[in-house]
Amino acid sequence: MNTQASKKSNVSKWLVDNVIYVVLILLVVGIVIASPDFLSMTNLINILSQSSSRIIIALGVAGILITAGTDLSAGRMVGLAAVISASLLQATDYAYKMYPNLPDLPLFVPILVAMAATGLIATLNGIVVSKLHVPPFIATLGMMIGVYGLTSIYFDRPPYGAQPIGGLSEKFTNFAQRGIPVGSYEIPYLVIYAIITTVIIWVIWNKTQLGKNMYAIGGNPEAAKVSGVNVARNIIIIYMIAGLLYGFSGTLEAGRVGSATNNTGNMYELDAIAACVVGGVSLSGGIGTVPGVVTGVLIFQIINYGLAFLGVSPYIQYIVKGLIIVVAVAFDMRKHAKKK
Amino acid sequence: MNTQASKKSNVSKWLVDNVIYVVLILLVVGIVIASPDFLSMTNLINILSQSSSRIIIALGVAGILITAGTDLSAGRMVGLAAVISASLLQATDYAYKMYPNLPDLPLFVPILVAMAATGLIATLNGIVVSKLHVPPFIATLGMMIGVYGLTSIYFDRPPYGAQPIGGLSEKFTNFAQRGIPVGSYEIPYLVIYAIITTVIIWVIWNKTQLGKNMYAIGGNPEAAKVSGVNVARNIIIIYMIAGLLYGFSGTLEAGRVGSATNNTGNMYELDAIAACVVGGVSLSGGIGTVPGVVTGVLIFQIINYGLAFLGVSPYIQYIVKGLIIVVAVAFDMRKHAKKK
Amino acid sequence: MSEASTTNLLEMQNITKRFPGVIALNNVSLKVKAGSVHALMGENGAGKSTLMKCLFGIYSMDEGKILFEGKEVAFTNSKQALENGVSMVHQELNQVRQQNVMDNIWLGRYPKKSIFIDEKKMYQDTVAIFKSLDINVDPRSKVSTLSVSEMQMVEIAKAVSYGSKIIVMDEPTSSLTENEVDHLFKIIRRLQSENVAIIYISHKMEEILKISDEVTIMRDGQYIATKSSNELTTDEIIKLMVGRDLSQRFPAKVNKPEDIILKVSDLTAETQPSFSNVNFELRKGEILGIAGLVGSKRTEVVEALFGIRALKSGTIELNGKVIKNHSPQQAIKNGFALVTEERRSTGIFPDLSVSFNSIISNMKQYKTKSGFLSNRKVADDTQWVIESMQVKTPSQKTLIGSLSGGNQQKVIIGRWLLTTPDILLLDEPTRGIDVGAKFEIYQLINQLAADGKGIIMISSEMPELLGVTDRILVMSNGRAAGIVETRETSQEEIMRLAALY
Amino acid sequence: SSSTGGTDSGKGKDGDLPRVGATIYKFDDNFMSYVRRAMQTSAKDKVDLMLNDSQNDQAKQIEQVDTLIAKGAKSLAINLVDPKSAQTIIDKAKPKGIPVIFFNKEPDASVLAGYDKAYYVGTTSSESGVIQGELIAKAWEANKDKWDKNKDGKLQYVLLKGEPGHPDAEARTKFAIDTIKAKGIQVDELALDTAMWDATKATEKMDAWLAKYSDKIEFVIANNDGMALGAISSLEKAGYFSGDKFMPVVGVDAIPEALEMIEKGKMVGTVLNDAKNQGKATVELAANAAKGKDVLDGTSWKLDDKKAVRVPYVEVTKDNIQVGRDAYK
Ligand SMILES: Nc1ncnc2c1ncn2[C@@H]1O[C@H](COP(=O)(O)OP(=O)(O)OP(=O)(O)O)[C@@H](O)[C@H]1O
Ligand SMILES: Nc1ncnc2c1ncn2[C@@H]1O[C@H](COP(=O)(O)OP(=O)(O)OP(=O)(O)O)[C@@H](O)[C@H]1O
Ligand SMILES: [Mg+2]
Ligand SMILES: [Mg+2]
Repeated sequence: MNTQASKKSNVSKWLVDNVIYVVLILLVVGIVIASPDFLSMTNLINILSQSSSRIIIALGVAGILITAGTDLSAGRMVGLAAVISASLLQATDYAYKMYPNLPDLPLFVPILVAMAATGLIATLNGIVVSKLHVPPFIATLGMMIGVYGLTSIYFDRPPYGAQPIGGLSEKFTNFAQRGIPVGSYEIPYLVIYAIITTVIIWVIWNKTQLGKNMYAIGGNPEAAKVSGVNVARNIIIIYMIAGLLYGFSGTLEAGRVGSATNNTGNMYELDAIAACVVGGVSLSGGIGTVPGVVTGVLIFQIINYGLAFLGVSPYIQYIVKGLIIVVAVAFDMRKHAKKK
Repeated sequence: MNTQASKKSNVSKWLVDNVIYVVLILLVVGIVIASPDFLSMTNLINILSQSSSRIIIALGVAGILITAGTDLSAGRMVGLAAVISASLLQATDYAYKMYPNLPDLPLFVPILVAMAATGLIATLNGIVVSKLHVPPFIATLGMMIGVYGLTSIYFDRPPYGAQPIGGLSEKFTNFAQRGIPVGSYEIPYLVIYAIITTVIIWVIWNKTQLGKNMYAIGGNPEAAKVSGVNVARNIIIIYMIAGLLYGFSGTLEAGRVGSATNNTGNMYELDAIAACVVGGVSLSGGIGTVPGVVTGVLIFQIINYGLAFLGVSPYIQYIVKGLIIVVAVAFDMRKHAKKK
Repeated sequence: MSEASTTNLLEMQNITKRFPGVIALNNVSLKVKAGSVHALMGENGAGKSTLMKCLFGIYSMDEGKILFEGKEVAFTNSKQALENGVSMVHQELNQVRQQNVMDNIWLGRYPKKSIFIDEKKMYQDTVAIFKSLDINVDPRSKVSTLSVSEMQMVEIAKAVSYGSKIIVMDEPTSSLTENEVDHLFKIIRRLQSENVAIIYISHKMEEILKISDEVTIMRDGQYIATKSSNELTTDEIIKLMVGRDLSQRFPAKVNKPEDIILKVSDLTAETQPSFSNVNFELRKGEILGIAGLVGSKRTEVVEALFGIRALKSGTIELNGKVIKNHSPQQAIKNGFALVTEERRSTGIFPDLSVSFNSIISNMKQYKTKSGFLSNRKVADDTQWVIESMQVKTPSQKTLIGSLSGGNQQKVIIGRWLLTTPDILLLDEPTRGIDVGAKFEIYQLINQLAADGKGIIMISSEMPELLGVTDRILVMSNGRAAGIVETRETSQEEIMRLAALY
Repeated sequence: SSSTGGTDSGKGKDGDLPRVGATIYKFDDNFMSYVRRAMQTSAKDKVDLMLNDSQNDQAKQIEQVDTLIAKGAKSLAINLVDPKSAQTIIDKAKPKGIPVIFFNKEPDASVLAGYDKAYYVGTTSSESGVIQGELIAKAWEANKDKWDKNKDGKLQYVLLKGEPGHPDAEARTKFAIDTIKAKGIQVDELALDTAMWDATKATEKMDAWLAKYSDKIEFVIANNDGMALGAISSLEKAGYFSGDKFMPVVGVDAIPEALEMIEKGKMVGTVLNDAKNQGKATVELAANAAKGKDVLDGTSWKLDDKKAVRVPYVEVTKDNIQVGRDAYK
């Protein structure tokens, strides 16, 4: 009797603790019931590849959230990186090149330039937050507005003015659009980049001092300081890493879409933050895991993809999406329900 | 000697404690130096009337922020209210009426209907936050997405589809666009509505139990709970009041602009939250004053208006705006800098 | 002791309360007579606070029933408890720091004039309460500007102001000085004369015997015994609590002070009012106590040594060399460690595990050659902390926030011991810790000193200072009033010095 | 139910019809909402039209194309968010041999040329600007004596721009002004600022400009009617359109409210994009393509040398207001 009861309570405890994975599964089951042909390799690959660049962004944002910060400028940085990398990787024979005389650059140069730019900007965010003690919401809101101005200035220039930057070199689009053939399918490179990034971030969070410090700072900044953590330096590094991730993700976006404008990435931060919270990251800091974040993004993407696949009318999609987010988190909150 | 020193330190303490008012003055002085004709009655009236509906929104958001909540759905609720009230107040002889057979309604009916709708939605936010313990960020993000869907469905309908709802009755536009003549100028009604709202909110925050509870809940929810405060009920009422304010503000927006779309109000919440923070409201709850919020909104509006008035290039405007926000708050933070 | 009536005002019968993974209360009973002071005792984590939270409607119990004035009650929230004549001084200070004192006192029951709050009445009533309780705090000052002990007194005044029939006081004296404790006792006596019952939780034996009429003892979530205080001695209580004999309160001293390792000269803080011109020396293997009234800036002195607080002037010499501690990192590098006074705000990471809380200051030790942290070393060190500090925790992964206060404190001391410091700064290290654990901590301190570490220990408990230290620095109003040899001094001399300036 | 739901999961009576996947760059764009309606009307009983809202986000659109292909679309009707992304969409469709009809936003000619099953239905982006410019020039020449307030023979204008970088905003801004100049009229730009297509922002920008330039402004040019309406609201507040205080305002789109303003004399004119025919042509081409027929089969449309069906813009002023009215019938 007793062991059975405790087994049962163990299962229900596991369910409560892992609600988001349950939500993920329920979602898929629900969609499959509504439309059995949802269960196909193509859909799986589509969802994974669509989630990839979002996972990379979300992992950057999540680190910042865990330090009890936030980053509203993430989306705009993605846009900046997209515009920079696209402008440096237009096909040499394309008629409307931003830099008509630019030679064909090796792929890694524009990626590094874009990552350097966003890394720098994010570092500035970190400095403003940790040294000037500006609340992260405001620091990054200011940055979000400022970076948009900056991107627009870079983007809207002679000779062709504010034109979407297209005509990307094949090398670049292949990098983001192709994949490794496996049987009759292709595993998109995007998915592989996302996996590699996820592993790296997992190691940083779990196996390095920086990771532990990140949790400490978010959990109790005063205690972290007294415990000998250099709070400011660690915060700056966490923001910087996020910036590098945005930069990488931005180049992937440009490659994936085949063009970039100053509007690329707009509002990505909201999706990223929401996905993190759905994935169990606490907005008050100190709590969050890599698998949780990845699951949060997947849940979002399955909602997006699934609703479109089911052919739900676009406006209804908004309502359903809003509802699912709230309900998923409401269930997840039950594990924190301390009282009673 | 001593008294002089202490006088001096009093002045500098006052400056530090009231940084936002200083920022406000510096901003005006800066713009006037760049363009002396900025100093005119017309500009003053313009800025005040443009700030009016924003002040009303910001006061709603501020109450929620003080309870350590947030409201991302504010802007979308403004949009819903704008669309509802506009649809009910089209001139009877307008050719493209949403409800061709609707009689001429008295002004207060559509205002009340709009306020009831947003009040209800906001109450739902409050319930989700306080009863289901969904973090306010997610609860209101879900609502923001959902309300947009709802507004779009209401808006994008036969006979005319997704068209701005215009042709508002003169009664309505007068209500939002006219004013009381004073000398050769007109004090816009908008400003008067904003002042009345501000006074009411000030009284609620400072003179009623609800107000004190609001601060207590934001400052230390545990303390409030063990002292017998019905935390959930108070939170719900605070959200509801915010909803009513959004509703009122939404009708003013429709009247002021003379039309409404499902995109009216988009992103107003970000501006409102930012204005609150600039005005000294703490995002972690428990801190904030009505004059601070009003000043925060004015600072934002002076930046917006001033930069447009100076004819600063649009892209540079973004950069300057981002910069001013961060710098203003960075200065303001110095008052919290615990000196050790 | 006053004559307590014989009827039971409160009966808690067979209360059981489970948390995920722990049975916090197992069939516990408690009977409290009207007009009596009933002490509730037990080690850290015994379940005292949990029992009171069940009474007060903060937790709902899984089994059992509560009779109050003969009627069965089950408060589902604090408001009901307060309205029915039960009030409580909470173990963790529960105040809205951004608001002022009177806002806090009347929170949840503001006096009103029509729909508005009657500020004038609020002020007058607060003044009246403070006057009757002889508390000297401005009702209009912000709580965040009060000292910890003033906050504590305001909490007590608030609980009293409900005019309840029973008042629970969960470690009310943890941050009070002797004078204030006496003050509190006067208040309790008066309440008792008004037939109010008090449930009094404390780890301070002297207080218990002095104030209480009856004592209920708990251990590991279970009820052990209820006895009249007249029949009890300190040793008996300890035996019941710990489950074994603990013949001495303080372990025998084994350390021997050697050469001077730390010399502090003319230390003055940058932002005044604070300490000024503080001089002292610390020897290897020595335990130096710091005594003083609350507010005498003891904390600030150790904070300055640890690099948290800026100095205007003065030097710190370590082994004859002048050093500068501008930040905790520097201090740690120089072999300092600091166990802070306010566990909750500057000690624990409540949402993180016991393991994390143990190793956070010692991270460099766990780096392997590849630069990553070694799970095994982390687990080993956590285990060392749990075992050597005797931390009661279900596992290394348990969130520290769900441990009892005393166990949290042990983890933090363990955290710092892992860094193998040369100089250990302990600010009220035994605050809120039960006698058994205290003894263990004293032993540890002794052992560390015997191993050649220099230890500075701030304490407001005089017996502790006299029992553990070698010398005592007495602070008075930010200045060093004198340094005394522990063996040759007395409580009276220390009190005299503490009041010198 | 509402007209917004266009998509069907493929069950029911549409099940046997060929599937056409369509994306609209932004569902609630007032012009596209008409195109959408026309598309739905034309699709009835002809094809199973799967409509998607790309929410003004090209990345989202790319993803929707993936979904549509996964759902078995036989042809695609794509209203690009960002015209330079056409290649990416073709790269997805081409390996599966799915024909693509781009509409409303024109891809580069070279991209269209690169895939034999790619076509375009719509206007030339620059045309709305050109027509707006012509309209302005015509009106200015006719009313010069009244409107040229400072009598310097130059047209002092303020311009409300849409979202910077948006192809329409850029094209309309450039070509409207270029056209005016090409007609030999000298212009002076007093102010140019973005109001992000938004009426509220337009009102506020106009407030500031009126305060600064007051009667120096001789013309208000807006990239769309929404912003024009916002400007009118500000102008009314400043006392325009009552008595003989007047300000010429022009927009683009010919939304009902703008027609009303034109009729009331508060707006000089606007530019009508022919939604009905764009939607109709798009669906007809897409339906033919889905069935594997020649895209023009059984229709009256003509392809130009760039594989494009051109649906012209129309200028709307008080004189031909009925043209605008008819668009909403
Ligand atoms: N919210 C909670 N969740 C899980 N476990 C809890 C919670 N609150 C208390 N416990 C556990 O219940 C037990 C009793 O804790 P309680 O705080 O009542 O002890 P205590 O006797 O008051 O100790 P102390 O003297 O240290 O205050 C402990 O094992 C503690 O870890
Ligand atoms: N007005 C205040 N505002 C904020 N913090 C304060 C204030 N006064 C004191 N503190 C904090 O309270 C703690 C105790 O202060 P202080 O050093 O004056 O007392 P102490 O002699 O160490 O007393 P105790 O032994 O109780 O710690 C310090 O950490 C100090 O920073
Ligand atoms: Mg306790
Ligand atoms: Mg202290």
